[in-house]
Amino acid sequence: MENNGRFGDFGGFYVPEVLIPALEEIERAFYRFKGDPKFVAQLDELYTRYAGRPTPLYFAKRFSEYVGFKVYVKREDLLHGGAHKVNNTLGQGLLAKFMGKTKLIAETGAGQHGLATAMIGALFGMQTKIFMGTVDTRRQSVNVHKMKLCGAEVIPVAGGTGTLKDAINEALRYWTANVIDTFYLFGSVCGPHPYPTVVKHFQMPIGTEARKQCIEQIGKPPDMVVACVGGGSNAIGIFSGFFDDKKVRLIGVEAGGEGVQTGKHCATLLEGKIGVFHGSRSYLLQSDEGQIYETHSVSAGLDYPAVGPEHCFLKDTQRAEYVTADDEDVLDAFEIFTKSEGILPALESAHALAFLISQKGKLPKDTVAVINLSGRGDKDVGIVEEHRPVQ
Amino acid sequence: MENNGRFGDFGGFYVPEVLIPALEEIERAFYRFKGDPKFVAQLDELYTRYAGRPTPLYFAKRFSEYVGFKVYVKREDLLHGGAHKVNNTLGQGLLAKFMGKTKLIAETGAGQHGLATAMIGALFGMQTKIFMGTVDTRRQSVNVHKMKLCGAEVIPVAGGTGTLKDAINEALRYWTANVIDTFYLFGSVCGPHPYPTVVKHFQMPIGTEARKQCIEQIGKPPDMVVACVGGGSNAIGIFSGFFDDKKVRLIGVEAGGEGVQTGKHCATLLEGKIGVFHGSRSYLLQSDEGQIYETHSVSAGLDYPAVGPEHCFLKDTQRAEYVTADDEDVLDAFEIFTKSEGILPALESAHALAFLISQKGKLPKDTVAVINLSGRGDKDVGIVEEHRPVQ
Amino acid sequence: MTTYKETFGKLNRAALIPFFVIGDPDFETSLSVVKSAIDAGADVLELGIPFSDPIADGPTIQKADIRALNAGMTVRKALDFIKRVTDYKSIPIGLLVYYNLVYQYGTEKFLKDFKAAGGSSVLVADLSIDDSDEIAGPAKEAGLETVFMITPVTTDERAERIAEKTTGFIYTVSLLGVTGERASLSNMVKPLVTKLKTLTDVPVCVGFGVSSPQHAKAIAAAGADGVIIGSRIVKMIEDNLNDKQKMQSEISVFITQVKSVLE
Amino acid sequence: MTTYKETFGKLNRAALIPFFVIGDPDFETSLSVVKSAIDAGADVLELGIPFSDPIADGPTIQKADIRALNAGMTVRKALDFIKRVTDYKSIPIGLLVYYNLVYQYGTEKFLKDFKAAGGSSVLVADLSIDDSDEIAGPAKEAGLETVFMITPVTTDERAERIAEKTTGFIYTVSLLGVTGERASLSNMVKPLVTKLKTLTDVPVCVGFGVSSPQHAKAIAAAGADGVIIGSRIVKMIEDNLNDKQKMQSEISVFITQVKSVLE
Ligand SMILES: Cc1ncc(COP(=O)(O)O)c(C=O)c1O
Ligand SMILES: Cc1ncc(COP(=O)(O)O)c(C=O)c1O
Repeated sequence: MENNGRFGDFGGFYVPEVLIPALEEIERAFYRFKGDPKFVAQLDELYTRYAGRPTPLYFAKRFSEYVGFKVYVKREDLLHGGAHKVNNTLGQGLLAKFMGKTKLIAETGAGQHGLATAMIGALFGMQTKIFMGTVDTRRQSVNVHKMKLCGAEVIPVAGGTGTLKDAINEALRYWTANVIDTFYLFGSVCGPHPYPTVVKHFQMPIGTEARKQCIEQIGKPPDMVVACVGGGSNAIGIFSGFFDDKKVRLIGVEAGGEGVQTGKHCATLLEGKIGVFHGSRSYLLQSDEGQIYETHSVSAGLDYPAVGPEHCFLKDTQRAEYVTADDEDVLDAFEIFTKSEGILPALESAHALAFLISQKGKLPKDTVAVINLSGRGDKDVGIVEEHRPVQ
Repeated sequence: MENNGRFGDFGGFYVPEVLIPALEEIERAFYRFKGDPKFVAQLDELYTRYAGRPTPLYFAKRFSEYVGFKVYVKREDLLHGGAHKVNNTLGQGLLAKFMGKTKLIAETGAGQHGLATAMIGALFGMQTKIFMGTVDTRRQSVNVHKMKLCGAEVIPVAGGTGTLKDAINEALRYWTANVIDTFYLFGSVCGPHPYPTVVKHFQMPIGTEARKQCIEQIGKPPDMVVACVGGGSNAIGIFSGFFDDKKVRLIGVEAGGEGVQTGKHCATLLEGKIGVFHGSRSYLLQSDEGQIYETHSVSAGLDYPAVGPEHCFLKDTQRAEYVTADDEDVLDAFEIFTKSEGILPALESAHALAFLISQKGKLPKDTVAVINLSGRGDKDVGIVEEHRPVQ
Repeated sequence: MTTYKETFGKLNRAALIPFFVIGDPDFETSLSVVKSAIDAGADVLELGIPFSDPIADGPTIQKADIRALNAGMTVRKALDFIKRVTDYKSIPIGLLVYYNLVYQYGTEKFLKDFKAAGGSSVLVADLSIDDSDEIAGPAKEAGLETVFMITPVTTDERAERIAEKTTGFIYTVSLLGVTGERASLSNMVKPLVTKLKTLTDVPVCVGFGVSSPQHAKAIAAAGADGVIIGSRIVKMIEDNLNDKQKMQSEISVFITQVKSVLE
Repeated sequence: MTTYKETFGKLNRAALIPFFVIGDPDFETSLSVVKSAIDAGADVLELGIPFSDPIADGPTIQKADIRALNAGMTVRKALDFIKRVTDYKSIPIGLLVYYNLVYQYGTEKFLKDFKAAGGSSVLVADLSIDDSDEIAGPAKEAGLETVFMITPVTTDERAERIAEKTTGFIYTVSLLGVTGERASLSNMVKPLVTKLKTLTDVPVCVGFGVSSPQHAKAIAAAGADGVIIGSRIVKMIEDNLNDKQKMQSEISVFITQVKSVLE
């Protein structure tokens, strides 16, 4: 590898030898093409015309009144597919195309990344396989159907807990056997190098745009930037725009699930221990011996026992703060935000909103918070209904 | 009224006397505010930051290859709420606010206009009631739930056929009793004057943007502009941008349902007779005596026995052409487009795509068609699955 | 055939005007109900042709429309029905109809045929004064009177125009809303009627929500020339679909009661 | 305890190296199976500590991992298991382990304890040569040999570096993919082994997909110093969970058969 893929001591590429050449090839292509004018122009056009970038920065007036300070919303929910995921799948998909790959694979939990991959698989005319745990294929059958409509093959993974981490395990296994013509389109800023760097790169427009919009609309950077953290890609995407604004607080919100004290959560950064998993050194939810835990969150997209290495680094260096929001507070936030703004947030993004609500009355009223609305909540209406039936 | 609301001999305001003052009030407010700098600025900001305008014009490369000519897609599917409906609900909602109204009502069929109204009802903090046939509340329960999450009250209408026209009947009845503080936010370019004019005005950005984008991206207007026609608002929206380009063919696609010969369709312009219904003179699907027919289409949003008066005028003056697409061809188009582009079209919009597919191989390959993708197909995945189960 | 002028002129009290949907619940039952209403003392009849989408009507009349349509009522049969009624007794018949039915039949022809059947006036529910030209000329041509509505939200300027176009009677809607029974009467009746009396010479009748002899009495006391009772009576049909004897007698008794408070 | 050098040095044929997941399906059964494999002629043992997410393994070994974990296997108990095996017979034991288990235990301590239990070499499935520093130094310190993998996609330059870091044997993966039985043997075996022989003096063993005595024979014929058989044997455990007698005898018979073709 040209680069060791480290963020401080985190990251790296802890993979079986057989995957090394594939990762090297991606790294090489990434460094070669990311500044290539043709690549940049094509990606830019796809971002604009296919995905709908730039996304607006929207001042949420009624929600601001509710929390007692100013909340600006970065509208990644308006992107094609309904979440920030497409930034990454377009980027990696185009990279795969420039590399001459003809086949894509990806893992998915809730189905968001799988769908975003299936969509660009159709767009680029590439054969696409999506690995998805059998528990998830059952509870997210609509996304399965959408992926199939896009022409992707959905491969149910029965092993292990039948959820996201098992889907990744199986995708890695498949890749091992098919490295030559297959590109593994990874879904977040986790996994082995170069993924945390590649995915970050393709999510950076969120932050670049948001900062520019702050200057245009508010005349200055905000006081804080808030994002939910699953693998951490939407958070890195928006944080990265403000790294140099030292005074801007960067706040990542993890899934507190049923409460961190219950053990049923995904507060990896806050409750995890450092370890090595899925190719990367990071905080992990694991047993004392290092067996990986099953996690829990009302939002499927945060349900992952590891976290991006750069977040671990930002945490340890205190450049970013990490907090949790519990399921019940997240459901409240979903309802409150929807009723105030007519915008259904993804339950993932509702974690970031829940943090803002927790600050109600605690911050000066001229505080400016930017929150990354990483996705729309259409996909979550059924889950919300289960927990909070409406008459 | 200041204006007779006529498009040739079509249109007008055929309503019970009691509604006249309310319509006059809306007409007056509309003419007063539509050019008001404060109104324009606020609406513009909402279009940009809340709804996500301008929407891109996207060159659908793989679909173009499939049909054999160039297809550009106006991406109204990327708008907040997933369809062009929000252009209109934002416009009328803001108008209601400028008029000092505190309550909104709206009819809905599939739930798209109801949801778009519920969303802006939340945004503006207005009490909102949505009238919806009981057949539709059952088959579109997810949209009912979303509207409720936005804080709207959904009023099931059991009378008549329990579908859109009955919802309109009931909304009109309710309005009759509550004209003083209530604004009726109508969903398409139908109904009594001034709605066809008001709704058109708020949908015109589609056409204005599309024309500008054509000039920027292609260097000239397209050869044809294609849109589906239910009530006709998305079609008028995009057509209006090209009225002055006399050489641009404007093609509206109606729902052929199970085939016009079966009687189960909503090909109002093609198969209807002129009559008066819901406040407007237009083509109508009706019995010889003038009783209004139940209609049929696989896409709920086109399922309406009347059509906007301006379309009737465009048809009779031959400025626009109208054709039909049958359910089966529409389902094919849905599948083909999704597989080629990774974009799920609303079944309504898939009618426009079906027309393009019907032209496969019949048009010179440098033909440029712009199609209005009025909405995204997420809402239709269940219906498609019913008709075309995927393994 | 009696004209409104004669009818209202002869009465030294408010006229009693029951409303029926033609053919509800079926042609023959409807006809006997109407006949017995005449026998019980109706001064004028307001009859509606059933329409698939009656937007000016509340649930009771809507259901009556559906019953009649399901039983096979058509516009042609409705004209026939009117003929049968006027054959039975010479009584003024005001028609309530939705415009599309008239339009499809052909406005001139429709009005001519209606006149021939013995009708007196026509009120098109979804035609405001602004479009009165579509009906007023042909009606006059056919020898029919015109009826238009005035509501509590009608401006004075419009009220004047409406009064001007009206040759039959003014249909005064005493409340905001569609047809249907109401527990109490709108307090708009008195001021509205008083105002209208200064604007026009034609009879001023009040309808919508009149549900009891007490309502009728109050309306008469407010100076109205006629009381139109719709949903309350139509409801008696709905409630007695299985017992036509009872349906007819309940309606007769109710009309007799109302009549007695008006006399 | 015997070292690889001694073991491979003594043999004039390819070594037979069966693989087991420690504690599959439970501690005691696993131990007797391993012992009978030794008795049947295993030259070297490859033992794996079960992990919740074994990404380098196919479904058969994955299931074995889950069986062992469900039966209560832990890292500590696994070291104990190794001690029990080496107490039974002095045989070289290569360990296959996922890095996180080592890391959580503490790499130095883990390697020391493994050595103390009688282990010979360590192969960390998800640690490539690029991160070999995390294991190679401590392993040497502990007196253990290192094993690294080489695959058909490993470049020559990397193969050289891998050979350099390897003190125990080179684990040659003859195909692209994870562990698991295969019907036919990869035709990469021969060229790979030939190339490796030019690069290194340490024994070259071949694994992944070896499923029959015929495979083993072909590998030996290709010049390999050892044949590693995993899934095929683990499957015999899976297939005979209800009959431990049969499980043990099937495995013994298979090992004996393979051994006979190698001799
Ligand atoms: C809307 C949304 N937000 C956030 C996430 C979490 O991923 P990340 O932390 O990589 O942004 C997901 C994952 O599915 C998602 O769908
Ligand atoms: C996506 C979409 N397109 C089109 C329509 C039809 O309406 P119109 O003809 O007014 O554009 C609807 C109505 O619900 C819709 O949801």
